[in-house]
Amino acid sequence: MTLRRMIPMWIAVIGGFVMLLSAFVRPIEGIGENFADAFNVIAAIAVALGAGSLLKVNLSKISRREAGWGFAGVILITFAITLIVGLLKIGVHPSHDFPAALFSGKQETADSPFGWLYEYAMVPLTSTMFALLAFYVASAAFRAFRAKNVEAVLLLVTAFIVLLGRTFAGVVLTGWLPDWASGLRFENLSVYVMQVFNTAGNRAIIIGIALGVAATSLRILLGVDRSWMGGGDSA
Amino acid sequence: MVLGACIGFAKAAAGQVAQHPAQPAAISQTALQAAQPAPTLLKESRLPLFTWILGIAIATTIFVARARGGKPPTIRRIAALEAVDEAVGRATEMGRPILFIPGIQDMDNIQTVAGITMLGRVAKTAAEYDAVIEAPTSRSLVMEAARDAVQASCLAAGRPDAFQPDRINYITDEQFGYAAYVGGKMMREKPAACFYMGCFFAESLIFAENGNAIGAIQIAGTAESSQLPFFVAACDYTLIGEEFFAASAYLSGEPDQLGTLQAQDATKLAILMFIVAGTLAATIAAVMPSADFFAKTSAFLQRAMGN
Amino acid sequence: MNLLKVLDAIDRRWVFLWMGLAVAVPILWIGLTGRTFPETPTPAARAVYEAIDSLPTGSLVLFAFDYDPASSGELQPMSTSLLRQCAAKGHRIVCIALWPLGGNLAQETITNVIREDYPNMREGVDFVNLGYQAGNEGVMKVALTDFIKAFPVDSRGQAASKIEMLRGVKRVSDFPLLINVSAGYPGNKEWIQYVITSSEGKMKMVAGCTGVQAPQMYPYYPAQLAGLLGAIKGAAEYESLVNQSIGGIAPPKYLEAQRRMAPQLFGHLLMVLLIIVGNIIFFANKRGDLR
Amino acid sequence: MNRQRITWLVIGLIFVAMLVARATTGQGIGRVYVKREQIALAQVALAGAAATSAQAVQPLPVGAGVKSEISNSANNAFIPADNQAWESVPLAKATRAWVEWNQVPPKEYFVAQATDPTQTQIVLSWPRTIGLWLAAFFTLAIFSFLYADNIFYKFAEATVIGVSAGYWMVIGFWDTLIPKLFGALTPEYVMQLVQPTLQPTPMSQKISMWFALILGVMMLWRLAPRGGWIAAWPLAFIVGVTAGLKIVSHVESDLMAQTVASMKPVVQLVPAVAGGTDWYASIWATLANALVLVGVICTLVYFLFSVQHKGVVGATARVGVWYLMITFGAAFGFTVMGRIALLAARFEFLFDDWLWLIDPNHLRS
Repeated sequence: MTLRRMIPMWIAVIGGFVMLLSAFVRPIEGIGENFADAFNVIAAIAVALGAGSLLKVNLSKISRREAGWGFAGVILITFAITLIVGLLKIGVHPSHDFPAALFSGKQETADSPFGWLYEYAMVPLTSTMFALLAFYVASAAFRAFRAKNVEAVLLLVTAFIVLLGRTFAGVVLTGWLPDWASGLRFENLSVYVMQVFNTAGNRAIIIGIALGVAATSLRILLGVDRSWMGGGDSA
Repeated sequence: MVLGACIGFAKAAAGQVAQHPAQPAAISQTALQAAQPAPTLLKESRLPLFTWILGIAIATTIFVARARGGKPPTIRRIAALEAVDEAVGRATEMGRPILFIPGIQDMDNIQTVAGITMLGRVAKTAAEYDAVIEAPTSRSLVMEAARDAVQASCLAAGRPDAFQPDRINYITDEQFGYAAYVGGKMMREKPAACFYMGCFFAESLIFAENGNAIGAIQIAGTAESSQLPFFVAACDYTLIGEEFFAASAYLSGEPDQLGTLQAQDATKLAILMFIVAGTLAATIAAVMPSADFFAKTSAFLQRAMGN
Repeated sequence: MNLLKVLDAIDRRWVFLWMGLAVAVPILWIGLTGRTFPETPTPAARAVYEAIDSLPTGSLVLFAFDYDPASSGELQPMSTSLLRQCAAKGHRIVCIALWPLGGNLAQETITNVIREDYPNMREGVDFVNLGYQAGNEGVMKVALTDFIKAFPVDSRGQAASKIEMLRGVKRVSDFPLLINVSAGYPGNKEWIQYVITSSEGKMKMVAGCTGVQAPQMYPYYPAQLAGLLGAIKGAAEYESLVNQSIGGIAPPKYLEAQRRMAPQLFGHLLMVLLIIVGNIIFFANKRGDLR
Repeated sequence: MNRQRITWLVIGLIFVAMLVARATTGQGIGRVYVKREQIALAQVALAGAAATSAQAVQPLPVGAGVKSEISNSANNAFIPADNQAWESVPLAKATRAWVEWNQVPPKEYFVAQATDPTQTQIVLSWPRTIGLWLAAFFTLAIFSFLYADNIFYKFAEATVIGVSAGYWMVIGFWDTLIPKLFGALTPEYVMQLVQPTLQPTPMSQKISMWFALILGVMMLWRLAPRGGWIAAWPLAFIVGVTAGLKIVSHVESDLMAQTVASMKPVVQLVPAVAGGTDWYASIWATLANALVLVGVICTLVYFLFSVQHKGVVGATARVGVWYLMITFGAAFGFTVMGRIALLAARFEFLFDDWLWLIDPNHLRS
């Protein structure tokens, strides 16, 4: 294995073991916390790489007059504007407590250009994108929830109960049931499903995931798997 | 070299084990010691946790060593992973790209790491089949890691020329900005195969439904259980939770990686035993308050689980 | 069978259209008539109310706004009612956020509830917004040992160490109650993992979460979670509880969740219908009727 | 002219017609009003010990609509809200003044106009009104993707990518780099320009920030013509450390905690209200516990990898899969709820804020 691949591997192994120990050894307790900040800073610095890629890809689209190069232009313009008004806090008043400090105001202040972009471009666009899911769940349910086999039946019957149990419809449909059979009312059924089957299923999933994470971490920490830093030649 | 490291670690671990073997009794002793507060070098209160992690580590090392010693385990078939070649092959035939989404979280999320590992594997196959792989990312660091992984895979496949960095590009950190891009891209470029491997949130269904609408083969894998239903409903194959973490080891087919899966199972069995024993003890103790022994046992087991 | 044939081959865009109508029409209807459906609170929602109500008046409550406008449609009604109950009960509220935009949402909620309906609560004494801190679980870990270090300044840029109501606060576990409304990571799960688990029962937690997360949160209730509001339904139940307890005619801003239940009802009915029809088609296909 | 074009045209025309109709009836349609707020602050000497980092500044009333609330910052000395008061204060420096425009519900404007048609305190905000209409356009543009990919969606998509990419970089700069990195390395500048109340950073923090800076620069080395391989180091560090941290948190709070949660007595006796035991409830509770236990075990068995799922294992795993399916079904049902709520919120925006068709929050009446 070349030195160029060995050094990163050992950096990962050592870094990982130090963090692992920091959970048990008092003197180095704090370093886990510091890492969170450190990571955010590294990520914040690394956005330069992201910006670089964004510019490169879209500029080349424009220069090559690829299909939809006009939209690449829109990306670049909106990106540049947002970046400039945001980084320079254009039109942002200083905070009322420290008017002396030039940049003490919050960049999202409503009457600043950045705030305007956030409120009238970003919020509607992202939350509408999110809202599209209501349509997609409908078509997914219509297409995929068919009683092909036991598994599918369980899936759709549960969805059914929860869907009805979580609205007024459930109350209307099964509200007439006498108290001794109140357990069969949709709203109660859906609660049972959540507290029994869903709890069991999720518990197992959670435990399984924890094991998976542990194994994945150990594969990295013991240097068994190095494909995360480039596929192929483990071992 | 790494084997050396592992065995070395195993020796060290073995030394440790001599001090506190991973039996409930011993754990409870240590847990008892934890009861007396004294500012010491080590956090005794966390000894159960330490013992468990140590246990998993030892199991891993042992099974890895065994696998290397020529006893590779037999792993049950995982349909989603056997479909990878099929999907890549299909993309090659149709001359359409493969879309790989490594989730929307950053490199400080272990799922993203697992996703990048899978990207490496898929990219290797793609390079061998001479298929084009595209991986838009929503984080700058993920983009860099993905490029490294794919480049290395292309090298490993003997096709260094197949590596096209600009096909692995950064879009935006914003979840739904990214979703909007990927959705549109799918509709326009109609990839033949879509892989969703990593940490996903609400955007999962936007991807899966659009992928379904363009008739792509879709293979998903995530540990976000909130998104599993949608992948299960809308994708052809889904890796559920732990399966997702096992995937790259499975695909690698390397004995020592498969060994780690065996270690996972060993731990799982231990957990199962704890659950069964713990429940039995607790139940008997609850039914027969006089049965002091069972009350003690259940207390033991609970403390061994750090409670 | 013709109808089935049509439905079998139907373009998904028709399904989209139906869903759009199923949600849009009730909104208009409710908007014009102002009626809402009655709510019967489930134990989980009642537990949230009890947890806040059972605290002695004037207790310190930590309120984490871990979501952003994208999911405020579902979560904002919870935050509004939660803040309202705390204010009505006379608790002292400390707002924080681990999501970049959570800080703004906290500020909006404070303006909307405290400034408008509880004007004599003083900022820094009865409530404070410590705003957003980057660092996800990292911040929680810091808060475990030193809360002020985790949230050094409030939204007005003032040193938390100088804020009167935070005098007694060393670490996060000094708050008897944590309220967390969250749309994902970091959120309920992380607060439980890093803070509640290690507070050794000193600290109670009630949570509000989106419908997506609710299923994973149930395993934590009632052990680690004292109460749980799942999705808009949970919000509506809790909202009605708070409105009842405060009495009088609730102003429209405190009926948001209950208003949103009408589109829910019709949306859900449509889904149920779609599933039924889908299966009729499936079986018809199996019997070969559609061939 | 193909079918799709016609469809678009028809939809568009109907829509515009309805819009015009709406705009010309009743209160009209989507406008945003703002209230003028004159901010005037005078800088004064600080009261003793409070005089730490910040120069305190007092709100000062000058003329109409002045913000007269005194900020309760510990750094600020109070002076009576009286016009010339600040001049008499020793060491008083120049005032800083600016105008803020804050959004108000339309009804406030209607009232203000009714009382005094010449008032200029509350006015129509063109930027925000245009913004509102833009927001509405974007909302519809995204929805149009449901019908088919089209130019409006493409435009909206490009905008959201550009704006959000910029947005998160700005947030990263002001909320992470400035307070964390520069706050630790060059506190004096940060205090002077951004945050006068910046807390001194401990040594450990300073070190880790230097460390982060170095790793960050290594990352950026990718952009350099040569030696880009060095970027593998920070990545390796991040991956390794993540592995080290996650293994602890997951084993402790998921693996162990959830296992303990499963080690509860199956038999549960529910005390009756009247005293004694409520057998009916007890049986149900016990049954529920048993079902949970069985579910956890079977599902865990499903996750076994090194055993073929045949015979007993196979059957158990099958039951596990059933539990998984029920879990997923429940999750699906819950999610639908959330998604519909979000869609409802968007429609409310269109009907309420933009079209002024409904007024649930009584903002206009």
